[in-house]
Amino acid sequence: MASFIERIRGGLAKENPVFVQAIGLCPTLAVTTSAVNGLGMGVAATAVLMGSNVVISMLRRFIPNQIRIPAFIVVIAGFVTIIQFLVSAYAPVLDKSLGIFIPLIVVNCIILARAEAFAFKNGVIPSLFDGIGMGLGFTVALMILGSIREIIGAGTLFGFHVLPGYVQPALVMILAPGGFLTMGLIMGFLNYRRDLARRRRPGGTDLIDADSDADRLEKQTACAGCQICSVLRTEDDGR
Amino acid sequence: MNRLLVVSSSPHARDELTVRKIMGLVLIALLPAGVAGVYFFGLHAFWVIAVCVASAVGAEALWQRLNGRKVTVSDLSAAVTGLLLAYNLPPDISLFMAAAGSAFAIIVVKQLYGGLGKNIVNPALAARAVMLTSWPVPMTTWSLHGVTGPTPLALLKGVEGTGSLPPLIDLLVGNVGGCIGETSAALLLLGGLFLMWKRVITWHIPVVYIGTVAVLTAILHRPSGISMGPLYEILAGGLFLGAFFMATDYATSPMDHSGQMVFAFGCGLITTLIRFYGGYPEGVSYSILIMNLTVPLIDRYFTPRIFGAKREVKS
Amino acid sequence: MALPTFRKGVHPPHGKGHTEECPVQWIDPGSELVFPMAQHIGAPCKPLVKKGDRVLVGQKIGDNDAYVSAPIHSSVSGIVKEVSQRLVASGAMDTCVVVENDGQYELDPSISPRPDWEDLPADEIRRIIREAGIVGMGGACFPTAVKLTPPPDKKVDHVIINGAECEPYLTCDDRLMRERGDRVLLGLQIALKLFPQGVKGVVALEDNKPKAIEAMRGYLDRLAIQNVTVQPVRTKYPQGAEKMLIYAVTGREVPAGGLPADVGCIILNVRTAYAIWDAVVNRMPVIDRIVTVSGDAIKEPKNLGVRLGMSVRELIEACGGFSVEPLKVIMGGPMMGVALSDLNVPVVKGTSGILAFSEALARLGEEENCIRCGKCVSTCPMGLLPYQLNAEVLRRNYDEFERLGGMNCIECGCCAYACPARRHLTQSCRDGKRTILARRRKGGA
Amino acid sequence: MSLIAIFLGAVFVHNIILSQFLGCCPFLGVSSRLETAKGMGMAVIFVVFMASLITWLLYHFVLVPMGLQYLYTLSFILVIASLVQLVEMALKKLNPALYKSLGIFLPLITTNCAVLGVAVINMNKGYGLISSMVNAVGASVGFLLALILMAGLRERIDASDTMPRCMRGLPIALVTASLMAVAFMGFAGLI
Amino acid sequence: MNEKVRLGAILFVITAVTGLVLGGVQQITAGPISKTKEAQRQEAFRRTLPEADSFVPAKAPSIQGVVDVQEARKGGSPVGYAITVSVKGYAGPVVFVTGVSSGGVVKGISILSQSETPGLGAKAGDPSFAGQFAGRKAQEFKVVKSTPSKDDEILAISGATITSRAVTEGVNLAIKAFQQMGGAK
Amino acid sequence: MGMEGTLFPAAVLGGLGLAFGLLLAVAAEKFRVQVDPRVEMVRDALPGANCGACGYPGCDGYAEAVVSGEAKPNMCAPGGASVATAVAAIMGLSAEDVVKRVAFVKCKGSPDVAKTRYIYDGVMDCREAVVLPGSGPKACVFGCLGLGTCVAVCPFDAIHIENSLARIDENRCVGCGLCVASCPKGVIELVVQDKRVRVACNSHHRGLDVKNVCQLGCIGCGLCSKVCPEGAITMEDNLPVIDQSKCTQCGKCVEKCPTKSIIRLESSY
Ligand SMILES: Cc1cc2nc3c(=O)[nH]c(=O)nc-3n(C[C@H](O)[C@H](O)[C@H](O)COP(=O)(O)O)c2cc1C
Ligand SMILES: Cc1cc2nc3c(=O)[nH]c(=O)nc-3n(C[C@H](O)[C@H](O)[C@H](O)COP(=O)(O)O)c2cc1C
Ligand SMILES: Cc1cc2nc3c(=O)[nH]c(=O)nc-3n(C[C@H](O)[C@H](O)[C@H](O)COP(=O)(O)O)c2cc1C
Ligand SMILES: Cc1cc2nc3c(=O)[nH]c(=O)nc-3n(C[C@H](O)[C@H](O)[C@H](O)CO)c2cc1C
Ligand code: SF4
Ligand code: SF4
Ligand code: SF4
Ligand code: SF4
Ligand code: FES
Repeated sequence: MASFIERIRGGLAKENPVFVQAIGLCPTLAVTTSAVNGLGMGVAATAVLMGSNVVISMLRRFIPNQIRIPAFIVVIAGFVTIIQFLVSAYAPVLDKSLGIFIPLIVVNCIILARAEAFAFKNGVIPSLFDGIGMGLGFTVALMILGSIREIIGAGTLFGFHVLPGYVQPALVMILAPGGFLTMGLIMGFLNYRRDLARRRRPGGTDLIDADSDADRLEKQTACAGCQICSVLRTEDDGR
Repeated sequence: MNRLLVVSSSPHARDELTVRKIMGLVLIALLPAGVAGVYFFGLHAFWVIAVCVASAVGAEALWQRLNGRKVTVSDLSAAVTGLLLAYNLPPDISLFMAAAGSAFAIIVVKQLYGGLGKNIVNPALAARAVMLTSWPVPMTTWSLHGVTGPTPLALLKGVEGTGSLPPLIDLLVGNVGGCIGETSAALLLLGGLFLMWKRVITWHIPVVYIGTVAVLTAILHRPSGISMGPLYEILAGGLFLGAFFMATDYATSPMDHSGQMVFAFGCGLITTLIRFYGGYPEGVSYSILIMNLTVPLIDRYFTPRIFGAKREVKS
Repeated sequence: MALPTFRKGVHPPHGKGHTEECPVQWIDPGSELVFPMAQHIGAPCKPLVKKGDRVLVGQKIGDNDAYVSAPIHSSVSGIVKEVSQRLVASGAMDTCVVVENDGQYELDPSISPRPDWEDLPADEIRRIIREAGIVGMGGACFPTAVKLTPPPDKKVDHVIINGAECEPYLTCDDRLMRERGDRVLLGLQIALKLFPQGVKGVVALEDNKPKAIEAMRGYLDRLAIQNVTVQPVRTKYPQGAEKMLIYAVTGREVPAGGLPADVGCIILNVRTAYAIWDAVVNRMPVIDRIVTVSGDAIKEPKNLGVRLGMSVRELIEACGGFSVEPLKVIMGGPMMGVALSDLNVPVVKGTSGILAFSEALARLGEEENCIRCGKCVSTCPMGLLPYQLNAEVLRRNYDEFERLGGMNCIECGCCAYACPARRHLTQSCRDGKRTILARRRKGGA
Repeated sequence: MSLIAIFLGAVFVHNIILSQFLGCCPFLGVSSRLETAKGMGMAVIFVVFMASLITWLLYHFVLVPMGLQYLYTLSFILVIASLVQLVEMALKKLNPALYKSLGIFLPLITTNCAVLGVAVINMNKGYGLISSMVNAVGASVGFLLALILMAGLRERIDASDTMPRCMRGLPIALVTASLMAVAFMGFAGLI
Repeated sequence: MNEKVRLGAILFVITAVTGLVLGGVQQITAGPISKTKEAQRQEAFRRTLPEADSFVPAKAPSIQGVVDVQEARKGGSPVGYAITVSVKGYAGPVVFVTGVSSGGVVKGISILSQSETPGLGAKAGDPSFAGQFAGRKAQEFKVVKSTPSKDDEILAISGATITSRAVTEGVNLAIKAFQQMGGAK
Repeated sequence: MGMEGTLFPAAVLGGLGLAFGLLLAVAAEKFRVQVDPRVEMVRDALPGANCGACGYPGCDGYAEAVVSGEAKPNMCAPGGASVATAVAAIMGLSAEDVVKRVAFVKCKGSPDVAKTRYIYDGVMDCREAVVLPGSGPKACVFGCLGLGTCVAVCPFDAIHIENSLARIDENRCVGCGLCVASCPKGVIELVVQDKRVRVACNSHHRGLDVKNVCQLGCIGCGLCSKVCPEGAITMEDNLPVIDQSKCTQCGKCVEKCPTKSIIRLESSY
């Protein structure tokens, strides 16, 4: 059990897909105009992630290496379509506000990345927890972004007024620039905390852990996380 | 002689202009237009100016202190940013918004990039655009002598039917609705000429910018609204403030004169397009902001010819 | 009427008022004279004398067989005290011959007027110039004999005398033209003889020296010289840089990386021309020169005629010493000169001035962020992007420095002068050029 | 709406990145150098065009006649992934020079929202074939524009030696994207 | 058999199974989805004409912008029309329903879809703006920016005059359609 | 509907899947380009710091070089022994022993013991300062200027300026040598970390000239070479050179040196 909790903790903090790995940025930025939207998107993505992780880990012996990527995509897209059905049947409001970004869950690197990096190599139960962990991490990040943007941009949180009436909310926060800005500032802040923690640590201990700017930049290049690209590139070299 | 001599690389002489002197001269050049603004729009305008400058300087000092950097507010660049932001705000804006905008300009647009000269877009204009997006109503409510009314450009555009166009002379002295520091074309021109005389700016950007707008407004026609001809178009709105003081901002304009002219042409083109066909009555801020984004590319392709070298395409 | 000039450049306050009306005053050296064996571009000389030898005025004490080199001559008579490492203006220790002055100033027997000088063949003139140790006295110290031997495929049609003296404070060339302009012109005549018929001589000087212009025109008339003109040019720094001056005078651009001879020009400093005259007519090698001693920390600024090898301290003392404690002492002009860390360094062939500045003038100010004002770009006479060269060098991106044309920098200092953020632009260009040259040398070897 | 309006609207007014948030990952990941940005932008134009064309045909000639519109997500992504991979393999073999400059970006594009996004937008808006193609080219040219501007800016930003350490890299790139988006709001209402 | 066919077959199985599943889910959810959609539509109609109990499609006059007309009935007899129009707003089309009673009174408007700026144009559906139409005589409405003084004046949403104008324009279209279909009885 | 509603999509999708699966399989066959998969594996084993310590353009470059046999598996300094072993395993080689080497600054001439010739006014960067007369303000032309050019290049934050001298934090230094290449004075050297007895002066000047400018400078007296029982020290150009393969760390030279130019580094250094 401990390792399952570990997986969930990892998704929430150390390997947080949004703030640490910085992947799946489009939905992250586009739908977080309010906390509810963030939550909705997060839940939708989590559902897909759990489903695809489970199915892929079940099928991992059946799917040959060479066609695993198309197979993953089909499975994921299947789940996405199901979610689309469910949302439009039972949550029409969410359907409206998430709009095009529900089908786009398909290309969310997080999901493909987990399929490739985890589900394809692990059993069903760990994969499920991995999905939950990563999904939770994604959801929490989206909710944080959504909350910040909603509070400053609309003066509300989950629709309730939280700012005193005389403070005019800054609309820009729930528009496109606000998305980029909030994300950038949060990442900057997290880096600042890391740097601070590192400076407090007396002397570097481990070599690689003396993690340099170069190292960090390497990690934070938006697409470095999922490795799908390199997987696809070497597809035909297998065997 | 017993103390050690100072040794440095040549040259051992420096021009008298320092960053601080330059910024001081800009402040001086801006002063008359501000006085006119306060005269026409009332005391609140003065408070807006004061709050913006104080907030900009305070934000810069605070940020630098918190980050353990050298506090460089004495170079006056933060004051210039604050002042220019104030000049771009409606006279009745709330002081809280003014202060927030000013702090945004300094911290997000300037200091996050490393401070003076490192910012990629004009801090005052970026802050104004963000404020316009955030608080569209207060940012587009104009008053003159305590009476709310449309700006000349809004009238030209025909988005607000009422009111008659003010005469040219009012555009020159500044007795029209608009942002605090943008209305008095004559005093802005004076300030601009002063800066040219003092070698702070060169003619390239203002002349090409204003010239482009003049030519385009002469050729093109407003699809709706009133066409008053180029002279009226260049005097109305914030073109003079933008052309002399904001498009010329060192940090966000190209380095070489050739690039500056391309930049200014782009500003003029976009300004006219926005004014005539776009969603806003005024296009100066956005056109400068948009062209700011192209500065690194312009700097790359428009460089002086190296003495004795044949002109070749650098890449 | 607009005088010819070049593009860009700066207008530093010229400060020439201190000394421009001071006639050259010749002073005698003290007991010890130091002759560095490297006073020119090219191979350093090897000492020809050893400790204890007696030397005479004008006697060759150092030479080298290399093509690009120039011999060194003693400027006094006396005993060689030692041949050792001494501090020189560049701040390094260098091989020097130290001569104990006996105060006799006994001339070397080889030195006597040459009556037949007008009939010398060109090659003989070149040999004389080399033997006299003549190097460019405008500061670059390039051996003049080499310069006057352009490759045969270059058709020289202009010999330009550089009297621009665009450096602030310096007036030594101004004084030389006013007082001895005739000899400068005769030196030019000799140089012109080295080239085919029809080559034009031009004396170019900035219009802030009206008296020198007048004087030179007067000498022209008096000597009835036809093929030489006096060409005033606009006062602007660095008007005296050879590429800029050639452009102003002929409208031609020396190609990047090329030499003046590529556009048919040879350019000589006034004092170089004078030295040619002296060597050819009087068999006198380079042993003395005029040095402007000026600056706000000098009690009585003067133009001094001095024997080479004297120490900077002696020159300053001859001007009454310091009026206030100097913060900086410069050998050369304020724009291109070398700041000294010690006053006990010898005057050499390229020393045009000694300037001492007090706190008020010498503080450069603290370096700040580049504010991208573009002043460096709009003043660099070479059309470079100094702000970017500076940034690339500071990031150790020397390849980019080279790609941006940094090697064309003439180190004139216009950019750093104009920079309101007080960035040390010229210094980093120097670093860039030096590093790339070192790299090329390594690559070539 | 005229085709020109669709095109200009897609490039400036509804810029795919700066106002629609599609394709953010490559926008931030491949914009640190101008040269790579150009290559990426070109590759995106090509792929978006091809993908829009094929998905349009698929939708209107297969899915609609069979009443299977709801399968669009699955079939679009399948088509796009295969297409990209096919193109990449072919390019690698047939034109290695072009592959070197464009090909390395192709796989990155598969998981790029912009490609699928444009196809879905074309479908949602009910564009005809020509309009879809114009919109596709406009959107991807808009992508190229934003990417090139961003790359230019980032080269300059990366050279800043006084920037707070914690902002280096992605954080400042996001702030820059934000300021770009603010500036692009000036185009609002033009079309 | 060779490798290729095997791979193809496996992919075939995966996709086919997915298709099967999706088909199944679609079957199950198709009902609820269309019900939800219809319910939303009906809800919108009802909001604009609260007294009606059913809506039946009617033939719409061909006016640019009018997309759908429903006849509202109460107990079988017509009580008005719910007219759906689509107009160009600030950031895209605004689609909404206007309810006009047979007596020629605007009963209300309800937004179906819009992509206006949140906090600005998106307020068009709020009672503060939309509510202004309810209960007024069907006539040509005009947008003003200061407190309306005449019956045909509608106060613009502050900061969103364009949206206000567009919606008002749409109401005017609906009224035009209403009049072409016979007008007030 | 019923049956049809579920079979139809299955057939269509299955058809699509089959079509593309076959297409890709055929294409993969047809367009195959052979790439050594080991490059990818080596690349994965590397730390990915892209520091360039190996002398190749980033980790990718090094991976390719290793696979092509051009580079040895033990050249990645940040990765240390573990990475070297991993890379060697992929390549089917045995990793040679990786001795940890670290940078060392051969100068102790802080301002209180070494003379300054003038006040420097310019870019605070050693490489820039050496273009000035006398190669910088320090009277000893061989000594560390302390303006921190090396600090800026070290990707591992292992150098700091203390008391106007560069000082290496051996815990962080991975021996990449970037600082060595960056120092215009050539005062940094890579040494084997375990060898604690080191020469801490870089001046090749004669004893008298050294004495004039620095109290702690090596005067080239040669006592160390005489006292060394192993004969590990030779004098070259006025400086002792320790042959570390002979040196037993006995420290006799350290005791004898009159100017404390040979030191034994405490492990806490
Ligand atoms: C290898 C070399 C060869 C040169 N050859 C010539 C030459 O043939 N003719 C000439 O006029 N100058 C020659 N120069 C000198 C330069 O053009 C230039 O005059 C010298 O560097 C001093 O220029 P400055 O005083 O403008 O700095 C040569 C320089 C070098 C380094
Ligand atoms: C920036 C700069 C300024 C110069 N200014 C002068 C000057 O004012 N007078 C002068 O004689 N030489 C000046 N020179 C040197 C000339 O370029 C050139 O070397 C000299 O005139 C050639 O004559 P010479 O070899 O006889 O010295 C300057 C060089 C540079 C790079
Ligand atoms: C971010 C932003 C969003 C806007 N959204 C709308 C909108 O949805 N509807 C609209 O009519 N105007 C919109 N505008 C335009 C202006 O708010 C406004 O129309 C214009 O300045 C004149 O408004 P007024 O006539 O109410 O003063 C928007 C402006 C900005 C900056
Ligand atoms: C001619 C001139 C124009 C300036 N214009 C602006 C401006 O438009 N906006 C601004 O924030 N700062 C302006 N400044 C101040 C300063 O350059 C600004 O704070 C920098 O952009 C910050 O890096 C100006 C300065 C000068 C010298
Ligand atoms: S870059 Fe070089 S040539 Fe240009 S102004 Fe500076 S010092 Fe002069
Ligand atoms: S002159 Fe100085 S501040 Fe201006 S652009 Fe050049 S380096 Fe920057
Ligand atoms: S070791 Fe070298 S680079 Fe480092 S501070 Fe000393 S002199 Fe400068
Ligand atoms: S101190 Fe030198 S050798 Fe050690 S890690 Fe830093 S740069 Fe590399
Ligand atoms: S999530 Fe949109 S491109 Fe990555």
